Amino acid sequence: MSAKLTVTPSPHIRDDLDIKKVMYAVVLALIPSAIGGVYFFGLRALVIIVAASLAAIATEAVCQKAIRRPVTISDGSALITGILLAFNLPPGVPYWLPVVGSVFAIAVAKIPFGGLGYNPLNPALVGRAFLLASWPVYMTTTWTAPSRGSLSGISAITTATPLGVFKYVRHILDNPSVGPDEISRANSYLAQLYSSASLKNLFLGNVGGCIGETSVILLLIGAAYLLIKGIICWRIPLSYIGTVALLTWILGGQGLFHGYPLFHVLSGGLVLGAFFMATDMVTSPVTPKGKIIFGVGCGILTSVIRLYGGYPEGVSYSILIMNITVPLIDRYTRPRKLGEVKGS
Amino acid sequence: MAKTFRGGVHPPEAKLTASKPIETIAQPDRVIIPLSQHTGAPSKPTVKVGEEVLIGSKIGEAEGFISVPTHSSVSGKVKAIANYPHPLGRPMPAIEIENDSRDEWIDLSHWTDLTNSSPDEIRRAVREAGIVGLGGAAFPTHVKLSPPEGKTIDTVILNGAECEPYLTGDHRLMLEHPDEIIEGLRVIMKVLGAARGYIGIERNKPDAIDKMSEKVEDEESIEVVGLKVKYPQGAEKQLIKALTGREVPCGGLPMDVGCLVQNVGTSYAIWQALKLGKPLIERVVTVSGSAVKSPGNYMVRIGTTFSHVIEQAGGMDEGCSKIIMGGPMMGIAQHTDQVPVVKGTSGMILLSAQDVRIDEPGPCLRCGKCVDHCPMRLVPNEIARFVEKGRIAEAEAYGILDCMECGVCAYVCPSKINHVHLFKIGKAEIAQRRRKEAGKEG
Amino acid sequence: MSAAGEFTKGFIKQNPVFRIVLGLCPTLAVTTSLKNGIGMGLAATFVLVGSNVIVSLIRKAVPSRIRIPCYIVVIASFVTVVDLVMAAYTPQLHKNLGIFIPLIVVNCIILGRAEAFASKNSVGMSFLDGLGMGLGFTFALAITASVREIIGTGKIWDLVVLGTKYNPVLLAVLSPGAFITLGLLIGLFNLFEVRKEK
Amino acid sequence: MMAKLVGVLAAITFVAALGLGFVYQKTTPKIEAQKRITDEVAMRTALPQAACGVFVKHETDSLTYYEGYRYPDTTGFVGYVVRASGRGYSSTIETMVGVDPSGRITGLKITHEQETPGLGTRIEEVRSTKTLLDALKELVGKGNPPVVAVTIGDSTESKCIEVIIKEASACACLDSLIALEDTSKVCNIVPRAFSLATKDSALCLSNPALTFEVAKKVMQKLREQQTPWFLEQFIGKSKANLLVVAGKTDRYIQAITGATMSSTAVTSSVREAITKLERAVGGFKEEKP
Repeated sequence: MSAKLTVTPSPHIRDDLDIKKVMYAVVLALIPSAIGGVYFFGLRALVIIVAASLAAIATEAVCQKAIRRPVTISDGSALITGILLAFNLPPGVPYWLPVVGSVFAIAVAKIPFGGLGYNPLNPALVGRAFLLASWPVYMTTTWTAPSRGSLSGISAITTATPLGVFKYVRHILDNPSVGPDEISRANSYLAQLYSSASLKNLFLGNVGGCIGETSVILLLIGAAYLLIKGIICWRIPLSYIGTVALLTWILGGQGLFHGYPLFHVLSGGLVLGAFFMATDMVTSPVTPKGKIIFGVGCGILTSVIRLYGGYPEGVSYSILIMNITVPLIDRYTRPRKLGEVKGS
Repeated sequence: MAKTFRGGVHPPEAKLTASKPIETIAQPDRVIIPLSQHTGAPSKPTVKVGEEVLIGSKIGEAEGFISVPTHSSVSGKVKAIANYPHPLGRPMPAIEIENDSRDEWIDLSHWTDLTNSSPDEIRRAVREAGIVGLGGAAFPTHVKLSPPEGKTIDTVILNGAECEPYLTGDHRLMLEHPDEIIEGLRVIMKVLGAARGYIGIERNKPDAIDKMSEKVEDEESIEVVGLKVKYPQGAEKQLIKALTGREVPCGGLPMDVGCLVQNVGTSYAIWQALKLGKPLIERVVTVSGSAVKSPGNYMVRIGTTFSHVIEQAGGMDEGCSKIIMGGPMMGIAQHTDQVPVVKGTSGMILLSAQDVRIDEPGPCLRCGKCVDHCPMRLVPNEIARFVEKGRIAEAEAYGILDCMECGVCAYVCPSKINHVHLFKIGKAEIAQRRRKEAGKEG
Repeated sequence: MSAAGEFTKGFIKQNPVFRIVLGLCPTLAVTTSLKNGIGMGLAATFVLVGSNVIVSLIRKAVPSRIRIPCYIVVIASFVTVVDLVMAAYTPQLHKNLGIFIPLIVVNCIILGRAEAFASKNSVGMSFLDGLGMGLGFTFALAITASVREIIGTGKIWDLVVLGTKYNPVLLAVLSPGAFITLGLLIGLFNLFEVRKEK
Repeated sequence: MMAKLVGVLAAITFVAALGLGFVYQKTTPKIEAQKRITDEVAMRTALPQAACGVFVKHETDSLTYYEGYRYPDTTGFVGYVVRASGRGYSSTIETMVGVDPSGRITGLKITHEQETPGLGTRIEEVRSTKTLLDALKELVGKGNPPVVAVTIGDSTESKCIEVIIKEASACACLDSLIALEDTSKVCNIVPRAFSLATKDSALCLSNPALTFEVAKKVMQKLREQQTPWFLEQFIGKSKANLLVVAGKTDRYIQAITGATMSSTAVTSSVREAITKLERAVGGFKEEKP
């Protein structure tokens, strides 16, 4: 009889998946887009990604040391925060910006709430919101055109990102006091945005935008990996993107049902947000129904911000706002227990 | 599409012993027969130290309705009645009998086949034979066979799912004793007046499905159904849902939806008791795992110590660091191999050190895997949090009492939180509070 | 408690903002600059001292059934005086503080001290209590405002402290910045108090 | 009992009323004076060409507007100043708008607003984050700021400029001097204001035209440095361009970051005021082609 037997409560076998594997799978899934970002926007993008990541990791270590908790930087969650924050920055920002953003994300939005698992808001998005509120000039004007394309994906328009152009066009068309030539110019912009060449550029990532958000195809490759590995589920991304498509189709044009949903789905940070940020486990609902409600809520907010709000893009704020509703959603969408009778 | 329920997981099956026929092992020198091997009141010893007993001699009498008698599994002399290690953890009263190796049964020569007698008689015989559910819960079978006034049972389900990894005892039993099992099912159906019988078997046992199907080919009332390979397919409520689509109400019993579930092993034991008059003194135990030399399925006398069984199975590897009674999902880790095999011992799994992981639980990531996979469709992460914070009332409101501790949530949890452990604590606390309240009122 | 104790308790031990968490509306709203913070703090201190003294004076004459309306009249009068005087002599500050000067009326600290202290204590003690609490409030506003102004503009009291190259963290002077700063400051205060108790 | 309650309450109220009446009487003239100065400064900032001139008040049924003159003797008509007010996020925003005879905005000054601190209030704060002194210091390296104020104070006779220096931004003053195209005055101020090295200063004095150019460049530099400058964006725009957009475009007004409602309130109120003014003065003169 061997000396020692281990006595632990059941179950005695566990699935292989652990926190680290979850986190590094997400990191892996983000790598294609990171490479894409560097390809499109040059080495600057790489420096920003690395700076944000290192700053996030270092901040986590320092904070945990300061409050005398075990240092858990190896779990990879800070790394994800850093990468996602960098993905949400325009490529032209000064190098200190991602660092400050990461520090804020970890030191204010994550650690004070109890660290991984307890933060009510997605730290990367809090970091972005912080940067946007603090340095709006850097965050809204430092777009750079990708090395092989133009800022809007259309060579004739060079002033703004696709959603920026869309916002401008909508302002013109909604305003009664602008002249006819202005309106015809706006309409020609719109036609170009919806052209197949523009959509192709959006799909490939050949447009201006934040470092990690432009290339839909690369994001989808990463997302497919996560879906297959079972780390994210389809509910949030599908309901999110579906809602945006539906609402922009109904409300996105002049008159009802004249919008162009494909443009809205492909442009901006929707795909990045839907697959990688709205699905952040800690800050999204756990129940199946709750996930759908969460996705639809994000979709409604994003569409409303894009179509009627002050900003051209609304993905980050939508997700942040919906993050706050998660405890409520979870509470009211508890699944029906097996054998539970409604109303009992 | 194989029939199934929603949720659950598919852990590695590890059915190492599926092709190993049931072997009878050499008898031990002594047996330790606990007086409590079933749900309900322990039985009361009816023998004294020094008394000679035979195989099948009643050595403990049932106490109350939810209780069964205990029988000797060897012939020999009662050595002691004292507290002995018990696989459920704490030492419990047991009767130690020294084996005289004569292997002498009580007199069964005048036994008459009871399979066709009246329901009441059958129930009594089943009880007298000390039969309990052999799937693991060990609930006295005669109680299940006696539905209260007003409850009719129309469907009897034989559980041959054997969804726990490693375990193959039921599988072998179905291959080797199909007729007896089916005969047992017929008796149960007759006792209850049930019109329909199902035998549910997971699809990873195609030979068993074939064999059983072949045997009930001409029988209209009995159907063998292949089930999706998924844990916990063999859990009562999930099995009923998969086979009949009925949902056992929360806090209710299968009989509330007209169903009765019995393990195939139990059915076999019923047949043996009624046809041959043999009380339950032995059972099939799967000995498996990475640290056992020759894994296999063994017919083991109740009361045999684990160490003896393991020895008979070729002994254990040096590196064995965990012995589990039952399957790896719901089984109980033993701190010694001196515990006896009881009626609920479906297997013993011996794991070597590299298979035993002690995970530090991390923070809950709220990934929702436990919610997705919970076969009872609970929200394990929330309930676990409530228990941790001592918010027992909320845990109860979230359905902690509906949890059957199948371990799926803990299995899938990437943070390695042991929900089941917390639920057990929470349930114990609720029980304690209820007792206190009852005490106050009384 | 000694007179000195009544005076000093408002600074740290019973600081109205950091410890009792009262008067948050002005704390969050006007602490965008040190000037505003101190202006608000002093205005509130004046009202607090004045109302404490008057309430203490009339405490025996006022029947308890109408004490609240009486206190409110006293407080509101002082607030109106402050409002008018500031509009006349410090127009810029008055403009910056805006609606929050009239809102001193509903500052919980003031009615709280009138009800909890001045109505039960002598004039002298009430004066000291009001002054201590008011200065404690000013102190809290000043700290919050300093942090926000330095981080949010790189300056303090119009003096550049973080250099001309500093890129101010605009968020700090926005409303979310107020919540974040105050939250972190209260956290720090509690941390120190806890460590001190140990 | 009741009588006592009423009596006490009445007594307290009476004493309070007396005290308040006294304070009110003392402070009212001062407050009104403040308001007059605010208005005066606002008008001169809105119409810098008339910074040293006079304003003539006109009242119609629905509109009060002023005609601004370059010189103190109502000669040299340069434009109008009109009051506009719109409902912002948390208050009514009141502004003074300067409009030149062709209908283009010459300047804008907020006279009253109580928007949220940090967002809406930054309509003005952003402009004042860099005062002339800061900007000059940056431009010329080591400067001696007090010199600027003293110098400008010394070199101007007219009262109005003193007011401007004290109450409004110094930029408006320099702007108005340039607008006056009074090279000699500018040349006197600029070298010392910028604390140029002595040889540069001598150069400036010897070359008024060059100095004037330098002053213009300085002003331009100031503007560039102060983006986003919400109020600055109005200058030179006509009614048709008053539209708040979020995108980057030089034709329209950009929102104060995050304060779209305040921005829209200002622009639409200004547009409305100009429309009314146009009607009141019988249309603007067409710009020379």
